Amino acid sequence: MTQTPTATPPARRGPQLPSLTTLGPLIALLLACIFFATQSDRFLTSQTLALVLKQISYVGVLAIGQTLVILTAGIDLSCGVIMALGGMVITKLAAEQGLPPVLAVLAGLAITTALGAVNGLLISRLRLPPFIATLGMYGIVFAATQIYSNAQTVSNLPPALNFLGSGFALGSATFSYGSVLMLLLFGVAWFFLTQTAPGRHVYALGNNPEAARLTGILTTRVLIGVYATAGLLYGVAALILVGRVGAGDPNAGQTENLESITAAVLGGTSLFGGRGNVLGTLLGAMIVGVFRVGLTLAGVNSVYQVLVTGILIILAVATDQLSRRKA
Amino acid sequence: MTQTPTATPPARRGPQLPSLTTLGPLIALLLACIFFATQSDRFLTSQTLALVLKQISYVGVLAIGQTLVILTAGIDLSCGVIMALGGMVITKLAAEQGLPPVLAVLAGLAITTALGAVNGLLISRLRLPPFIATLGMYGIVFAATQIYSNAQTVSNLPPALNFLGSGFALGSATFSYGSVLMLLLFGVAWFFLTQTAPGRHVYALGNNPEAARLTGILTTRVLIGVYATAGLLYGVAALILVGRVGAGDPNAGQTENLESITAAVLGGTSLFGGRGNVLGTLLGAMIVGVFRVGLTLAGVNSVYQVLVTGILIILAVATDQLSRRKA
Amino acid sequence: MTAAPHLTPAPTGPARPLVMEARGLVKRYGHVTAINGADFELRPGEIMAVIGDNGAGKSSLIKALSGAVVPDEGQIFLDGQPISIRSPIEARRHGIETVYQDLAVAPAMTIAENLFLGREILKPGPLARTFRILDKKRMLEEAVRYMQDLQFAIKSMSQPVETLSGGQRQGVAVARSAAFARHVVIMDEPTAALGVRESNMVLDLIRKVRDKGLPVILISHNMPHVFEIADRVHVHRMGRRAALLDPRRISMADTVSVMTGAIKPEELSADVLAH
Amino acid sequence: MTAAPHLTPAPTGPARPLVMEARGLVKRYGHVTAINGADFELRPGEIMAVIGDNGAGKSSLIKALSGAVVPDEGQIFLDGQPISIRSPIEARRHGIETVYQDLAVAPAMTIAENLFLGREILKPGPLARTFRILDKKRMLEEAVRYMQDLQFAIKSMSQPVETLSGGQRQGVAVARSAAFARHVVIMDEPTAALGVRESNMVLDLIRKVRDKGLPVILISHNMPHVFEIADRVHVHRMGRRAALLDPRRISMADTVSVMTGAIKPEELSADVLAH
Amino acid sequence: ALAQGQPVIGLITKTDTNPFFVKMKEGAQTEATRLGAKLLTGAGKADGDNAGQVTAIENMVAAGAKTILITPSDSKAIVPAIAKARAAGVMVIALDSPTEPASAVDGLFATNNYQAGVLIGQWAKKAMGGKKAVIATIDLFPGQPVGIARHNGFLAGYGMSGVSAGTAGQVNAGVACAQDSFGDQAKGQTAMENCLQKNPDINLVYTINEPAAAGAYQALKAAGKEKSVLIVSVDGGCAGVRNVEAGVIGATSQQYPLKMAAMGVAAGVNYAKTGKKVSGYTDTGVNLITNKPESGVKSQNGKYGLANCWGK
Ligand SMILES: Nc1ncnc2c1ncn2[C@@H]1O[C@H](COP(=O)(O)OP(=O)(O)OP(=O)(O)O)[C@@H](O)[C@H]1O
Ligand SMILES: Nc1ncnc2c1ncn2[C@@H]1O[C@H](COP(=O)(O)OP(=O)(O)OP(=O)(O)O)[C@@H](O)[C@H]1O
Ligand SMILES: [Mg+2]
Ligand SMILES: [Mg+2]
Repeated sequence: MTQTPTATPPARRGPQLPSLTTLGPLIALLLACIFFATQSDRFLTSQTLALVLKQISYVGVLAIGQTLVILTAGIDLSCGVIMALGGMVITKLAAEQGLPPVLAVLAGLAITTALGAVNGLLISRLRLPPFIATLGMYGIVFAATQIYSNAQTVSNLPPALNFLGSGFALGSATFSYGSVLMLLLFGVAWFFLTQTAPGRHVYALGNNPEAARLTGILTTRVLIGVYATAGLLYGVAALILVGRVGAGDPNAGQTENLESITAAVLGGTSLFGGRGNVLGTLLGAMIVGVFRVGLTLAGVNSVYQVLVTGILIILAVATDQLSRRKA
Repeated sequence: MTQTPTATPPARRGPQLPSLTTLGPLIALLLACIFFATQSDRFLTSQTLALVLKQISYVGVLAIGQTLVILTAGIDLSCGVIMALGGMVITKLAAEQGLPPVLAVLAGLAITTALGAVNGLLISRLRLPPFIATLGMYGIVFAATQIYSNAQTVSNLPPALNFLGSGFALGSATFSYGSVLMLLLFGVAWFFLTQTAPGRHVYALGNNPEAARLTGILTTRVLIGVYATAGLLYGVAALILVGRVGAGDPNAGQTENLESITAAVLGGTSLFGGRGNVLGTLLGAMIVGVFRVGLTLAGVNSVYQVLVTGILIILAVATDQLSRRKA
Repeated sequence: MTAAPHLTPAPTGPARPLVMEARGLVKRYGHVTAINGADFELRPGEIMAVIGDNGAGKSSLIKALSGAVVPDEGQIFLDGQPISIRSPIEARRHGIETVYQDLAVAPAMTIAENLFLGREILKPGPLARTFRILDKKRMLEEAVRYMQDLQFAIKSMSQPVETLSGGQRQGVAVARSAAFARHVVIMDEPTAALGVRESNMVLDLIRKVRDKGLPVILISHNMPHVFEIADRVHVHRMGRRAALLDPRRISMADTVSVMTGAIKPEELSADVLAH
Repeated sequence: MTAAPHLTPAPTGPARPLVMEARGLVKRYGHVTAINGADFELRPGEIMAVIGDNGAGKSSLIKALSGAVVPDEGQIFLDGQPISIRSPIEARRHGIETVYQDLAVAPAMTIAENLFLGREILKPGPLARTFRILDKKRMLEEAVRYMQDLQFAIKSMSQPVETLSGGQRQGVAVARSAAFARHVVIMDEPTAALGVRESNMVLDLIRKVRDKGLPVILISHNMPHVFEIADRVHVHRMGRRAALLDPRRISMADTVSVMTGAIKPEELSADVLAH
Repeated sequence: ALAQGQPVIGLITKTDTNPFFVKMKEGAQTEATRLGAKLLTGAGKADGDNAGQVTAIENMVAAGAKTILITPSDSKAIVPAIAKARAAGVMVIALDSPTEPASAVDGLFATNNYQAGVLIGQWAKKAMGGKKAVIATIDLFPGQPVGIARHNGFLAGYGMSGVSAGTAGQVNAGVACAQDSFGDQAKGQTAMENCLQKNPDINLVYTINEPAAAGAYQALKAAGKEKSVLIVSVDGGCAGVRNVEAGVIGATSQQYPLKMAAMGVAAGVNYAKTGKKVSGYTDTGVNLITNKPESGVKSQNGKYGLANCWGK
């Protein structure tokens, strides 16, 4: 009545358990490191690690905020310019108005937090698409920074503001306090997102906003909270940037929105919200940083660096996808 | 047994019929026009209309492709640089290699279409997130353009390539053929998306990819088709740009990805896919164009233009949202 | 019209105050009027079944009662007091818990997380309370308990809900509502996707909730279930209440006829009506 | 064990070739084995009911049969020929139409569009065919016809599906599969969200499909429906077929016992087994 | 991979895209090849990207560069990063534009952007004769120091009061229409179109660079005003000089990126060999290129311009 069954070759397709989301970026990062180690004998040193961490420190902190926002199915185009304004406020108040650095920093953080909260209000109360709200904010904050600073860089900062740019020696490498702060904030964000109730609400909101609303999560409050927290983080990023550069730069932050989104998405966070992991974002930021340092060490011309970075980004995520399909 | 019922005031919240999606942008556009008409008596003229159409012509065509992509729940960061490369190929072949303009144009369109198809392949076959695939492509194509052109502008084009930049007089205004082509393409795209089976498949794919797959839509083919078509449109945009500028510019297209996404989102297309309308995108592009011309006519200083544009974008979409809630 | 013999005195009498009442609710969506002047009442400790054709407006009605949707007109009373439930949070504050027909779960989150969404168990201690740190271990344990009560064979509570079968997913939503209600439980077709055994467990659960003294609103298309468990039956038709029936006195066939409009409510003899 | 008297000769005998057969299907998701060596068979013109507890693996089985999921192991035969159905498109090419439990509709698109998704009616003429221009008018008319056949009271076919009630949405998915099948119809709980009247219309529809000569696979938790309509009953348990029963010879209670594991299939008397 | 013992020199430009910087890189590469040095290149992502330049400095130090040539995007904000590099024993030379303070670097091979603006301003004043100028400025991008220096230089040269090299921010008093072009031809064209719509009487156009000038010309031509409006620009690229020859641009201030780069590389090789650093400011010069010389304004003709231009 029936034919002899012949086994079909095992095929692995269709939906899979979305486990180990940070494994893919990790593999990509390791592969990149191995590759660059073959290209330059200066690569596999603790200095390189210190350098990468230092260079990604402020974008990394921006990317924490960006990840929070993306997890709610949002996007923040204004992160970089909010950071720039924060930096200008801090440096102008401290270096030109002569305010004590602590007060200047508090004022800067207050402003960036407030701007983040405005984003949140526009998105939750007026129900603007996050792309539009933060794009509008980008223009407003960018112009405000130029007007407030009269397009002038502020230098001669009080030494306290340079603190995050300085660091401590560990072996032959100097790790900046700014990068330590970044790592610390990644830890805090990880704890918040995975171990606390409000953290899980962020995921729920991005995963199924209607379900979040129906289960009684105060979605408006969560959204405003997320954008305001992101704003606060942008302020901290400003502080790290100020310490790193040693000046208040009104032109900072114009491309950092794309960079922070890239870090999050490279790290496996979905732009549709509710799926992702802030430690993945750290890996994503490090991948970009490693590419940049590695390509310079390998002596690649700057235009070709852009080219190769493009190829490597695609390869990194393709590896990730393939490793998932195997898993 | 019961109290006298007192009527609650009518409240209008919760999900609404998503009707009339282009009405909101239209209202915003009209309000903007009225506003600028009060600011400058030179605003309400046919010249202004011709100017706006001319200025948005190539971004408008990019935005058609971008809208197709966004409807599939994708995003294309590489649209502008693909256009730039297309423009360089066309102008270099025609002006420097002396190829007949028609052949040069065909070569340019072939390349942009192929690059679009590569995007589609990366996204559908390798399952890369569109953000990553097109970001990688951005770097690759940007660098390729710089290398290919040696960062040099190509001028002294054969007159045929300037055709789309020329135009015809209608009253006191001169409408460029490039803007006519743009309007035509919007019409074609509208027809495709609303009146043909493949057009509806684009919506279905963005609206519920799993449902699209299960109902037997060839999702891979649709995706590759969409990205390739978008690439073709970027080639046409290159042609319009070349005609308009009268030169091949290797630095074109670096900010046009954001501009085209803005046009689509302002026009009511959802970044989550499956919802939107290409005519809304036209309105979205016009809103941005009207802001630019209007603010210049109103004599607003350039930094303040950035500021006011930010505010106006937020206001425009807020109006849209409020009008929907009323509807 | 056959009426079942009057076996027991009606458990609820007109003298007892109503837990929940709605009068003249209206909700329009564009041209569609989903609720068209609907009345509703619920007595303490009763199981009120709401039945009706597809599209009759049952889900819309209970969405209005649970704050998921704000009606355009009409008034809702809780324990005799007029209240306005303008959001699900307000409904929850009033102790109303709801299973929605489309389940309202977050697919990427685990079963345990979904069960406790919005009312997570926190670790003890002031520090943990301030930062609202989750007690994941206890949440997992409790989740296992709830789901075992319903006899669902689910391997792990830390599985994302999107990997569950349709019925298992519904089980999660049902367990959630029953666990947290303090005043009223509303269930919109809780057994639609459930197997025979699992359905029976849910019916048991509903009885247990009732026995705790909480009234239950049960929407169902399954007439045997309705007749097995309901104290009164609210028949919904074209956006409003068509009749309020006593399932101990009316036959299933007649009930279906009222529901589909084959029998006009006026034609019913008074003794099959509930009061 | 009570067996219903043998009323009519079995409509299908072992001599007739099988329309669809599956042997030793396996599908694993991480640690979970959703299909665990399942067999399946379907004879021409029969209604085969598939029943089982929640999470037994029924939906996974039919997903494997309809190309929605590619099994890790095992073989599928169509009309006696081994085939591999690696995608829903291939299943459709073989004339297999499926109603999925989670409906697979595009919520923002209209009812008419959803009904014809992937098989739109095109305008006549070579130009219209080349550009695949839709005949929207005809699609609307046909949609009205399909939905009226099922007696759904839906105002407008150009309403987006997301504005429909749960049952109405299910109606759309059912109408779609019945309209286009040429070989096999698979329905995963088609009446779960339906009202009494609408359920009966769907059962009628299934009979009509069978009468056209197409076999139907019906997954359902509703035992009365299963016993009303099925020719044979496939009991699924823990990822595999536990028994193949003849609903005319076995009682509903025994069937449920087999399904829940209270009775072992080996304990059944041979005459209640289907063959 | 880098060969042992070879002098490593880093060149950091503002962007990868501006032909000015692309030429500068070419000049450096030619000289480096000739002198047997290894050239590393880096750039900010966009004009004004200071953080990107800081990163590039760090990476080049890590890669073993002993000399870094940089065209600072932000004259002040880059200083602390340069100080760190110098502390690590690296000689840093600013190209094209100075740092603030100028002593932050070992040496400066530069042109004066403000002075470049002044030259075209002075020339334009003369060329307009007694006619009342209605000025449009097609600028770079808000807040860009180079843009501001050229713009303000032009106005000062034209004789606007209250503008000097020290003026902070862009002065727009006395300008009929100021629009940003990002130095891009298409955007320059859009900017000019809008200015013409605002004020059709515009008769003098300052442009930030020659691509913007080409765009402005395109817009003027479309309006039939290309003959009656005077365009001045800055850069002196070959395409720009040809436009001067063709009468599209009235005058342009020519700068010499190749020269700056070659001098920088030579200094770097010298430092590697002898350990001798450069010091002070070397002006690589600005020349006004025009075929319509005006008395009192020193200028060179198009032939000279073409002979010394960069690009092709
Ligand atoms: N958001 C909405 N927009 C437009 N129409 C809606 C919306 N929600 C519900 N409706 C309409 O209101 C009517 C009632 O829907 P409802 O979901 O309340 O029905 P129901 O009685 O629960 O049906 P079912 O038994 O199928 O679940 C339906 O005709 C539906 O199309
Ligand atoms: N994509 C998936 N990832 C992981 N596990 C899955 C996946 N799909 C199904 N499963 C598991 O496989 C088992 C069988 O699921 P299936 O949906 O086939 O059950 P079912 O018999 O249809 O149940 P129901 O009657 O509730 O619809 C379940 O335990 C489920 O958790
Ligand atoms: Mg319902
Ligand atoms: Mg199932």
